[in-house]
Amino acid sequence: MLENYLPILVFIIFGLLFGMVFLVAGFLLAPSKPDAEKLSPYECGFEAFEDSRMKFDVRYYLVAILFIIFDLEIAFLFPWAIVLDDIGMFGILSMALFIGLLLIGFLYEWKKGALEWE
Amino acid sequence: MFDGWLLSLLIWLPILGGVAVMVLGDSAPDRVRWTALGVALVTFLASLPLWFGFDAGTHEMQFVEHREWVAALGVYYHLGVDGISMPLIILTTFCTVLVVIAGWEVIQYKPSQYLAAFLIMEGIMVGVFSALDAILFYVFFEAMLVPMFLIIGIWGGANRIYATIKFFLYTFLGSVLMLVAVIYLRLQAGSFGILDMHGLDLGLTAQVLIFLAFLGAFAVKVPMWPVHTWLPDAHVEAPTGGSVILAAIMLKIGGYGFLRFSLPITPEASMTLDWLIILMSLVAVAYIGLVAMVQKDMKKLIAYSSIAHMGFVTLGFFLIFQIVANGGGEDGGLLALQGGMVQMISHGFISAAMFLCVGVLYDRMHSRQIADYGGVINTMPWFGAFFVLFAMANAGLPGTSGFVGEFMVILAAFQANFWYAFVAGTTLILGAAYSLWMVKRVVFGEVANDNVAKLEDVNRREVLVLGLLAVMVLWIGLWPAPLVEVMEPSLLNLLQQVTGV
Amino acid sequence: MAVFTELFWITLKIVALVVPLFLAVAYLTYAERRVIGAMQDRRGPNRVGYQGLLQPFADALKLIMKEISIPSNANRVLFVVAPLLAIMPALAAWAVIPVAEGWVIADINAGLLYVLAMTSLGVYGIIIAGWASNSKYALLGTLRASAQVVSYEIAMGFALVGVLMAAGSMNLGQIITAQEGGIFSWFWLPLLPLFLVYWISGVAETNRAPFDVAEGESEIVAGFHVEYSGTSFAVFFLAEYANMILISAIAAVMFLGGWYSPFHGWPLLGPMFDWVPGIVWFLLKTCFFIFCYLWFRATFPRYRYDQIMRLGWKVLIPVTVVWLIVLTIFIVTGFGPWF
Amino acid sequence: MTVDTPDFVMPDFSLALPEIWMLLMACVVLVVDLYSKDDRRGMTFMLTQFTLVVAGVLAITTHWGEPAVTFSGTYVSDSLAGILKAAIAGLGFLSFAYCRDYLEERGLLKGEYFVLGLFSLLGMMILASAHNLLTVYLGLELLALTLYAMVAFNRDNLQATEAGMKYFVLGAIASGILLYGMSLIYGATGSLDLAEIAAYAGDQGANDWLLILGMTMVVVGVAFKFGAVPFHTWMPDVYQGAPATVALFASTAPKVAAVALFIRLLGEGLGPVHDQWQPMIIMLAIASLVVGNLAALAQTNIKRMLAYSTASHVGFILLGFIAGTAEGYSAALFYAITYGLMSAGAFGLIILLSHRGFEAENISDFKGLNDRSPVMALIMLLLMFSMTGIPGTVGFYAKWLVLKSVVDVGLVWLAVFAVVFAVIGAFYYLRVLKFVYFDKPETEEAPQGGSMAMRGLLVANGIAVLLLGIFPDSLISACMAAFGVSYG
Amino acid sequence: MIGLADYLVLGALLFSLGVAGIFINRKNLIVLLMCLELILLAVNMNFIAFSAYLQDFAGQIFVFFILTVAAAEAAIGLAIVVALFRNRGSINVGDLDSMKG
Repeated sequence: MLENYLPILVFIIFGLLFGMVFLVAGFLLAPSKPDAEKLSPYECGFEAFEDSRMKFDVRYYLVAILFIIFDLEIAFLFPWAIVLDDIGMFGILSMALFIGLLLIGFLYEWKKGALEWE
Repeated sequence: MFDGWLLSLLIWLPILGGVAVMVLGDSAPDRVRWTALGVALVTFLASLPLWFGFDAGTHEMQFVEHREWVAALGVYYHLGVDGISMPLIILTTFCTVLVVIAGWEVIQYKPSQYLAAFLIMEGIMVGVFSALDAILFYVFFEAMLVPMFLIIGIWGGANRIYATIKFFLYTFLGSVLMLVAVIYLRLQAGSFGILDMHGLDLGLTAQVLIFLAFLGAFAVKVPMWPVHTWLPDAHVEAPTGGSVILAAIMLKIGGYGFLRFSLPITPEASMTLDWLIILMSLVAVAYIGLVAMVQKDMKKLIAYSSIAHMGFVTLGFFLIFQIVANGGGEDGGLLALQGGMVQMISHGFISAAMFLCVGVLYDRMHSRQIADYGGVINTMPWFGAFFVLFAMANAGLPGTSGFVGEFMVILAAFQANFWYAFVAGTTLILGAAYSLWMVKRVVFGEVANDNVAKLEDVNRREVLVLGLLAVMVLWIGLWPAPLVEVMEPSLLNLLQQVTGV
Repeated sequence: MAVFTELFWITLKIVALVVPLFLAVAYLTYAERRVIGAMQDRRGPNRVGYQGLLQPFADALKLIMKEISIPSNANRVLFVVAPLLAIMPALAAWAVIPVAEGWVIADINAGLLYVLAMTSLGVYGIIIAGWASNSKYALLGTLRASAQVVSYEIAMGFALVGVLMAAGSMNLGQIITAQEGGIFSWFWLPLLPLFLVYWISGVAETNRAPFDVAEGESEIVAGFHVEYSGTSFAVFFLAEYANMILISAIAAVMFLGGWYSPFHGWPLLGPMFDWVPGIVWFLLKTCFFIFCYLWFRATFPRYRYDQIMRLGWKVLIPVTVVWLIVLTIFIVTGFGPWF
Repeated sequence: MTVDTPDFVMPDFSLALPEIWMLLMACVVLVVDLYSKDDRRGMTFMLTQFTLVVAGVLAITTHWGEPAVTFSGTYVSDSLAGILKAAIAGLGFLSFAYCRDYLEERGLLKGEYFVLGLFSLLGMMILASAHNLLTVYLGLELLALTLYAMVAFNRDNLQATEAGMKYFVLGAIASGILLYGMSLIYGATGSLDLAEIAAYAGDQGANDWLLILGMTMVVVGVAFKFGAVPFHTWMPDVYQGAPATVALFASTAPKVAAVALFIRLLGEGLGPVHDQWQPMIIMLAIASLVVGNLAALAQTNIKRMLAYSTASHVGFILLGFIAGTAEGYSAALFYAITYGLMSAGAFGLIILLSHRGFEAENISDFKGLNDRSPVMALIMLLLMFSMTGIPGTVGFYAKWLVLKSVVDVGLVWLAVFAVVFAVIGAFYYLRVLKFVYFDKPETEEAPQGGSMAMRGLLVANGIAVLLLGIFPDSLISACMAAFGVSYG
Repeated sequence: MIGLADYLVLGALLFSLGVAGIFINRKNLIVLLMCLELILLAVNMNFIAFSAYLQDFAGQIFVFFILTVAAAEAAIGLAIVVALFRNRGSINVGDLDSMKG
């Protein structure tokens, strides 16, 4: 059972290796003549005005948080969906409750404008 | 006929009366005062049946009341009095009336709360004396702190906050240890009934520990040397009424506790440790007497004299073992116990009277320093007469109540050990010295200053209060027999229980 | 020894999968330009080799020879690691995709979960790239991209749950066999709303037009990889196109019956196409989706960012949830031929 | 791994009626609030209170009686759960009742406050009925997570958010430790079911080091949740920083929930290894008594003082657990409930004295309260004396019951130690009263009124403390009956 | 082969790492949150290892719930961090000092 996962491991390593080979090739083959102007961050030709790690809109956080929550709800749906045939009415009712709660939360977000971007 | 409700009435009438007074508020002070006086008087009158309806032929509890209270824990609302507690209850109701009158015009700041505190206090103290369930006793015993804390703290003198917190913490610390002991005793006795705890078969170690726990509670209350230091502070700072209640009744609760708890519950430990109590009592009598001599503040002086006098009480209570051991038998032991009891009652009257006298002066001059006075007799002849009388009683002049108790205890002490009697006897000299010296400096001599010259003599209200007390002092001094007889069966029973004679 | 043998075979399989994949990626870039060119009535690249067929190689060569600049303020380690994190999942996810019956490198039960995990990992590459570059445009692009990707990930996840409910397995092979039959047996029909949601999400997930605000060159130049050049840029580029192919392939597996012929099991047409190998069908279906990618890019104007987010949260997610409920009812009542 | 076909039996939902009701109503409140206008928040408030009243009634009617287990053994319905939940609902009701004016003045009166509170209370209820490590954990986290949010509810306030952060971090560590302990217990016993864990513990007892290690970590986690010293550090900051109403909330019902946590986890699950955790609890109790009381002495901020005083009260509650007897548990339960009542009153007074732009923070803000409002002063007096443990107030019985349970198992020295520190503790309560009664007000300001409802509530609270102090029988009986103890 | 003990050691290491991280880290609240997650992951590791060892599903179910709660926890933690940042302008652990006593 676990052996089935070996190819995956190999594939992941392969993926990383491939990327590395490509990068290394770039470093080796390409010319490298850095200078200060070239290495300065891109700023439409201006000098950079301020530190680029600026504050950004809190809504990005919000999306991240919402994502965490929703993604985990989906994680609950996965096993449930697979054994749907075995768990009968109880299982379906449980999930109905679960989704119901989720929807209430969703409704809340919606009404509170957490999903607005303008 | 009074069984089953009279004691409850005596407890709850003043408490509810106090609440009522508090609710009345300060908008109409006179209405408040009259209400309070009414409540106090009714309570006092209601307490008289205790005296007249009392069966002096038995040591059994009378006026018993026994109800379920905290059934889940086996705590009962169990009240009753015997010859030991009954006089103390009367003393309480009597003194409360005096206190209410004494504070009549003096207290202008929030009189409703002041009077309410005293009335509630009265109910609680009656509860302490009549409780026959250890937890009920403890509840009243501790609850007493609350009104007193406020009385000293709100209406006290300049240093009142220090005094009241000290007072509270001392007594609180003493009593919580008792609570642990009570809980332990419950395990042994199977009930919280005080009478059920009497004569339990406990090991000596357990007895000693319990004894010490009780000692913590009662010694602080009495107060015994060396845990007495809160008392002068509290007295000095307390308003007159507070001092009166403190000296006249609260101190007695300590003595009462020894009789109700320490001696009967832990007789062997009491016997083993009687030297300790006797020692502490004698130190109180002699050393504190000396301390009293050098006081410049009248209240402090009286406070120290109270400690010395209370030393007699504890001395009398704990002499019994040695008297019995020396073959003094029933009579000797009884004498000691009776002496202590009479001393308690008498001290109740005398100290109340002394504090009231100081209060009378303080209300006029706002000073308690002996040095500020002199020649008061010239401007306040009636007051001077009262003051001298009470000072005499304080010194133990024959014919006053002060003499009876002290004499009985000294007499009993001879049967135990000559030296005890000798040391105790010094009080006759010391007491006379500090009491009379103070009187001399305050009352007699030339008019010391202009303030004294402007003094007005006691008014009718004050005469009433002091006069009543004078009557009591003289009555007990001249004819103590009724009081002694009332106590006898209970004390005898106690003596037999404790020493087995 | 047995282990090495096994490893050898696995590697062989991987190479056998990856080499065509890279070719596909290479020619996808070519196809993109040609197709869009055709749609816009122009020719597209046609100089290098016959009809420009060698163009992809020329591009690759050029990229390799370009200098890799690492901005002075950048976090060097993360800057270099980011492209690796982008390409790795885009490749590794292929481990569980059955290109034809039994043709799968790792036949695991949690296949779908694995695919989801890998596609989720891709966003790390974006985030780290944007952060490590220490450049405003990169950071902005990163934020937009990651917020967009995670938003659509939810809708996509819900859509896939629907597939799971219908198939009753997370093994991709079994999901396909659950769709055995002709074009009307496939899940796209009963799960039509989910299918559409999945596909839209898939486009958004790969930051492709019309959801390509993350690199919207008119606003933020090139988004998260603005500071990348040379091969480091090429790796991102590769990852993006590999992801497109991956999403298309998954769509084929989930909704279009994988290797099954559209006429499978039909009385007359079915046997006629029996000779066609499964992989052909699979590739055809995948190509269809890839073509859609290009088609969209040529057709739709770019969405505004708020429109994108609104679409994801306020349209797609509710639609999927509603359809999941409907689906439950279908399953409970045994509706139609599918359940 | 063998795959048992799980047995999907329909559980007996009727046993979980209080939780179902709470969940339903929390959602209803959320939605109703969502669609109501700003000036209609009163409706949310009333709905919340209605929910709690019904929940309290449901708790008693549903749970009182023979124990029953449902939801595959994860949920238990017994008398203990009944009284715990009733207390939780009651204290929740009280905390919400106090909060309305305060929140409204500060523009914090939002539906979320009530929803979070309801969910928090729901978590506590789940905890009270937990019969499985999983249920314990879920209840605990539902309670804790919502509470973090409530502490930081005033999100424009630096102190509130900072308090929320501290609470969050320390609480999360505590959960982590608790959870780690649970994992070890699971590994040792092979089960998450508390009854099975108890059976195993009774069988193997102290021999299984894995179990004991797990137990130790569980104790640490529980101590954190209680706020027992040395895991109390979050409390002063939370009490000070959080809005007063939240501090009120956090100091009432969650303490009862912590008792539930302790009894379910250590009492029922690990009861058989009682002799192993007893010494730890003794140490925690002693530390709490010492540090709580001594640190409270030094405070000038009344909220911080109450926080340290809470730590000392927690010490007393822990004393009740030390005995490990049903009586001890009932004593701890009684203590926690009555403490909630007292604490609610104390914070209620703080809330009453505060007004917009002014928080009654320092103890000296209470100067001359007796001159300003004798009734409120009297209530303060009752509350402080109740916390001290003076008879006539309910605090006395709380302390007494706890001490009794300790003495009953022969730990007289511990009882003596505890009372000595109770006396030290009396000092700072007296200090408050000193300001209230003995000092003159600093300003001639008119008494800070508060609405009639607020004042009435405080009076009721004070009277409750007094009445329960005089007639404690019913509550004590209820607490004891929850454990099936009767006196005699 | 990898045995139960190895998983437990790994779990313990992760756990210690998380706890140590919390106490050593004085700079960044986000790092603190990550340490908290690490603790929970350590617990998960334990549960999974035991679950496999005991051939009992309950542990894995528990892990599922832990994951969920961890997400909720992270959400609330982040929300508080954001609120704190808006008030304080810093997410430095050392700056959490507005209350003393």
